[in-house]
Amino acid sequence: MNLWQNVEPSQLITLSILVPLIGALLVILTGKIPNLREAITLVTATILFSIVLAITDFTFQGEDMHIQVIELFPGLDISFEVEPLGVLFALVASFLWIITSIYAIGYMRGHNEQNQTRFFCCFALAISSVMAICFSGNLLTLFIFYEVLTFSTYPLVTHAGNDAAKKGGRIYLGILLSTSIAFLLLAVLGTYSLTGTLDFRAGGIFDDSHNKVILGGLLVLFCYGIGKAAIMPFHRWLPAAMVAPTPVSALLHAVAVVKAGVFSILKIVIYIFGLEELKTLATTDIMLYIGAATILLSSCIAMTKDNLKARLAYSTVSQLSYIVVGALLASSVASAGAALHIATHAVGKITLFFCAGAIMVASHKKNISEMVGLGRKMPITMVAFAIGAISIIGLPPMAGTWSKWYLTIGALEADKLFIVATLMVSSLLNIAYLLPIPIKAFFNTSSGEQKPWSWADTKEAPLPMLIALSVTSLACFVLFFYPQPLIDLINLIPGVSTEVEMTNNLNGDG
Amino acid sequence: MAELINLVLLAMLALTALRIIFLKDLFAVIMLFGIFSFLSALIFINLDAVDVAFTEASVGAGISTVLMLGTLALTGRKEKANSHSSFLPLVVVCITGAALIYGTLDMPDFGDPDNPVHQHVAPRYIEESPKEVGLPNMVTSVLASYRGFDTLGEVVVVFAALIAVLSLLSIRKETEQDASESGLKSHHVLHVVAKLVIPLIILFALYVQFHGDFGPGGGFQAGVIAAAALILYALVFGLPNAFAVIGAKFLYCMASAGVLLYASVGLFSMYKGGNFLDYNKIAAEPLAGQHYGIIIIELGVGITVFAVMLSIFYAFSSQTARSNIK
Amino acid sequence: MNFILDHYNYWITIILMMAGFYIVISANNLVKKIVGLNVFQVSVFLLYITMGKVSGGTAPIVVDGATQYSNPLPHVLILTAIVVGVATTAVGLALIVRIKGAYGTVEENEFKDQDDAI
Amino acid sequence: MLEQHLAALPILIPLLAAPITFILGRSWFTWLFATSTSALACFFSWHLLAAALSDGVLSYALGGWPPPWGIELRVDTANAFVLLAVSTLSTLVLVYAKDSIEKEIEASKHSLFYTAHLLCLAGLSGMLLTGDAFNLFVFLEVSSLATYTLVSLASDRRCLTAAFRYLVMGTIGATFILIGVGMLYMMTGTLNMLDLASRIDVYESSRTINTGMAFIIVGVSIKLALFPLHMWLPPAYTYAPSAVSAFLASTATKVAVYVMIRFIFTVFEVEHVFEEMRMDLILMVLAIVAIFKSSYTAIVQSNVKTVLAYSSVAQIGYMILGLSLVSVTGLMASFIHIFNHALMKGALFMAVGAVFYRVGSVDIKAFRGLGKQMPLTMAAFTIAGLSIIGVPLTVGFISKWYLVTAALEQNHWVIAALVLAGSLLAVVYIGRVIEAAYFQEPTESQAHNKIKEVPWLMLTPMWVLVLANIYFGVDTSLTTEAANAASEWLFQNTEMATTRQEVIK
Repeated sequence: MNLWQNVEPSQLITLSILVPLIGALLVILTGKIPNLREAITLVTATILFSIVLAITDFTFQGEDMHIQVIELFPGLDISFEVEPLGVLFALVASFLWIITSIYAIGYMRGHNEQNQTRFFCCFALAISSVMAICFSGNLLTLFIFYEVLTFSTYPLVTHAGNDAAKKGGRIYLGILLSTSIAFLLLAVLGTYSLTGTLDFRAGGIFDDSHNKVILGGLLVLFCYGIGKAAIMPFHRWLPAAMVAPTPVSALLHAVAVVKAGVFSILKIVIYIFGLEELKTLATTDIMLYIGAATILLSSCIAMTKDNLKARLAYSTVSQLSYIVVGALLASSVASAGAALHIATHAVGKITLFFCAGAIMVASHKKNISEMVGLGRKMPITMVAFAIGAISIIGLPPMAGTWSKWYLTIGALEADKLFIVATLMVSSLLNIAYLLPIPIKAFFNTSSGEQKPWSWADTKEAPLPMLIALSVTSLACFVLFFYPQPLIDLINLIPGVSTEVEMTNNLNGDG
Repeated sequence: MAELINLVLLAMLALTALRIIFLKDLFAVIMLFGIFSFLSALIFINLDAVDVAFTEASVGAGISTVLMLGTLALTGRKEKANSHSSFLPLVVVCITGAALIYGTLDMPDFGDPDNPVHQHVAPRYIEESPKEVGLPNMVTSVLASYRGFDTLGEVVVVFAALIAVLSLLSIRKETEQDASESGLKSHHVLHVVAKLVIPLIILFALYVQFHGDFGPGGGFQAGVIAAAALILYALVFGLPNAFAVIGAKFLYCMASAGVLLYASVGLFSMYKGGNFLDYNKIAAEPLAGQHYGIIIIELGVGITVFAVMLSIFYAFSSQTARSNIK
Repeated sequence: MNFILDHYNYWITIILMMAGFYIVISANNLVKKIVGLNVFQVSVFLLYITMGKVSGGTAPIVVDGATQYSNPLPHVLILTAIVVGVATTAVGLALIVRIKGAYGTVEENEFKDQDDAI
Repeated sequence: MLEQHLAALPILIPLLAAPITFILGRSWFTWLFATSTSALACFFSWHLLAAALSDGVLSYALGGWPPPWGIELRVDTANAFVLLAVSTLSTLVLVYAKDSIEKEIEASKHSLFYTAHLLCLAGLSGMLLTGDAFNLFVFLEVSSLATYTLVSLASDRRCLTAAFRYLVMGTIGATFILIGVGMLYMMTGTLNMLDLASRIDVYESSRTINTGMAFIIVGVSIKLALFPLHMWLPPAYTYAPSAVSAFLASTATKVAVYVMIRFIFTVFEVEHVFEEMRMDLILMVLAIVAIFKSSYTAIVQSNVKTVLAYSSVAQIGYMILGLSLVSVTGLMASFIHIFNHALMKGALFMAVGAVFYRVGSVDIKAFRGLGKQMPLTMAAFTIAGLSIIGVPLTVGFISKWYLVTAALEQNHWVIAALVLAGSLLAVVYIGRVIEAAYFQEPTESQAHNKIKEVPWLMLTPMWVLVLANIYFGVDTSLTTEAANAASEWLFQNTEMATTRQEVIK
């Protein structure tokens, strides 16, 4: 299965960043011939996924992969290093890129969107910077590509070019850029001036010799500086960015961009602060409660939204804070849960977004109130929506179960009952705002008259979109039954483990 | 006695300056400024700075005043009532003045030969320059040799002023009909006197130019005086006639040539293996080298200053002439 | 008393400087500003020449019998500064002539009003 | 033979070329001549920097008279580094100017433009290299007179009032410097900077020396447009021809910043200026106020050149902030920002000039829809704008990085946060222009007449600068090495620096 056996393992990192970049260039060159352009996107995505698989393989073999690109400041390089958490994120992102590309082809053509070349080009650029974030070897590299990601996705958000898109884009760029420059850069520089290094190290680079108050301040700066994690009150950009075409919302705002945010937080918590150090900080608890508040509040806001994408957006805000909370619980199980949630939430939420886009293309409906009875017209889409919703809620037999399970155990382990309660209440809220949509679509009819259902009534989305959303909803199942590879990967992360609990539970469930 | 003259002159100077502040008639202001300049030239003489006095009288009092009057002819001589408050400027001035007074408290006594100014660098100029450079006028030695690079910069400043004035005011040749308008054709006495005086002025300019090594004078003063001769000619016989004597294009070439002449001495000394402007190297004997070098660079200075001053005058007066025709 | 006599020259030059400086920053008429600038600079020249004076000295030109000479260096500096000053004055005046042509006035508040009106 | 005169060549070449350019008159050959002399000066300043990096200090006695009797040119890494930026920018601007001034300056005055430009270059080089306090004043005046000329060459009548205001302020500044130098001379009897430094020690607490120092700092502050003495700068940069704005914004104020650094660090004792006079506090406060007040003013302007002009005032604030931190890193940040800011502001003003060339206006309304019509120009503007903001992989990021590092070294967390908050304001004022270019429909009149991209002779220098923005944002070895050597050298002799360094470590 490993196509890249002959390549020097470290060079795979370079390849994983360069392949989408070359893909972007080729997309521009072949912009005149749409079929070729799309073929290139798909081929690039597949190659990238195979590269990431190879990297995963080497990671399991314990191969040490790192490269240094250039020395930006004396003693500080742009460098890349493979570690398990990044591999996990890279796997998710590169796999979903293939699916999203298939979906996007159907969507963009079905919608007759303008500037498709720019769209596919920026898409590839964004993936390239996500890969760079995944494998970043120090905080500087992470910061740089974090910014690159913001800029490369900006044209995607404002793709429609109308006033709403511009407004959304302004909020998007404004919040992400401001927080990253004002807080994140300060935190990075503060870390550098305290420790003299920015490398990610197992167990963190801070130790007891550093002033706890400053470290606490740094934690807050990091949490808010990574605006992509959408912790309240800096979450406004996410709903605003939903003006983008649905494939963008799907990949970038359910997977790449937002996950880059929480991934960064998780990585900083594990490799910069270290879980042990984190426990001693006063602000950890404060941020934890802010995260919990974000979970609950945004779930509540989600309920009030009638626009489907807006509701999903607030749902994402809420789910992202699960990961933040998981990271800040500072327990190894909770961190494992958080890491797993990156993957499980990704497949679940992308399914939901795919469905939203499919509904938009096929029946031009944006609002939930108009979707009553839609199950008859779009059965496949709506079934997929139900699967995705159940996964997000965290019910078996869907992938979301595992991550919520570990998060709850982590909260119990850390003796934070408040968080446990929050997680439970949040699940109920999830049910309240997600499940009614498929239920009403299937069991209510708009006109009220009962007609026997027939295939003739169906008016499904284009085939590529259906394929895509079927694959992701299938993935929700698969990850429930075979989470083992991902869990193995997570267990490779230093200081993070699902060991004891996992064996118990698997036995119990099996 | 010298101290007393000094005190009186300084007091007069202060009175003149204060009068300038409050006068609204700009013509009077400029005349007072001319007086101010001459008074300060007198003080310079009293303080042994004969070269400076000479320059101040010819450049400061002479050319500046002429240019100001030329401007005034175009802009009107009355200053309008000043509406904005003079409070802030007063505060700024008081603070600056207070700072300066504070600075004087530690200043060395006036005229004391033991002052640090007279100790470190100056003694060498006074004692060695007649031997090293070979000129009795130490000011010229320092100006042209020790600090020759400053003087090159100064010539370039003058040249830059020409560029600036030309970019703002263009010189145009008047046509024959306009020629009758300018000049003072009917004043025969003036014509006769001017014809007599102008050659003398030019002769004096040449004297100042080449006698600068021994007494007060040098390229700057000579250039200005020679320019003054032609300015007088232009005033009396009209601008077109002056153009006929020395055209604007020729003046531009002269201005550039002067700077280049100066610099070429430096380049020649570089060619001979010395540093830039090292006159010792240009001739076999260092002293002779110094002598040649200084004569040539003073000539460069004189040519440039003459050309620039005359061009600036042309530029201003051709504006005046044009506005008169309008 | 001695202190006052020793510093009298400095103080008068400072008063002159400030008079010139005041004219520059308070005058509304541009020609007067330039006059002020000149007064300011000439006063600074006086400061330099004052410090170059040696009591009982003569002008720094070698004469038989003279033993004390005044310091020639300030004279050289001021020679340069005077020429620089006249160059600046010429440029300033040329600008005034052009401003008069473009705005029809050389009063600062009047052309400011015209600029604001655009 | 040229090796021996390396220090003098960057001044002499443009100085000699200026009168020749003037005589050559109006032809394309004039342009070629001016550009190639500037390029030659650039070539030699490159050599000079290399020599300074390898040999340390170069001294050149003009006229063969040893200092302090003669005038000395004194080259170290610091001024060679700034000189390189100045001469490079001058060359690029001259390349750019050929087409640009066609639209903005009357044809009959083109040779005057080139002459004034070369004079300005000579003056700035002289200010940088000279080791003599009075010679500095002379070259300051050379460059100033040339600058007033350049500003007044534009066709808009407001350039005249701008130039006049600049002239009055500039002359006051120069006269202040003259007063200050006079006071120093009065107490020490010398004008050579190195000699001054050693003799000032003796009179350390003299009130005359302190006053002289204050006057020099105030005079230089006027020249470098330190808030609140910056009032001359925005109109001058706004109404000057675009090529001139590009040149002045990227060089003139930087040279003045260098002069300030030179006076504070080599002539006066750092210890004296900062520890006893508490100048660092004053400068720091002024710098921070400059950053915020000017950035805010930039946000509310509608003329894009005014926006950039106020942005320059704010960026000067960053440079002064760096030096007010009194550490090797802080000074290094200042030097790096001097160099980097030249790259970004040069590119920005060139891009705006290109817009003026095609559209005939630099109001923000004129930028509407230009993203499509002039893609290369607006892409250049965008990248250089991102650099001003301080986005990673551009030079702006490098500057900010060192500045904040320097602030954090001394635990000035608030200052570090303020510096970064200042960049947010830059996001707004640059963002407004970019948004107009890419997201707003062109006005009707613009939509009708087809707007094309500018000639390649304008695009090339613009893009050279843009690529330099990226190149030096990634490969920082040259800038860091030179800036580090420069600030180390400036701190070498001062005890305080060493003690401070020990505290930091």
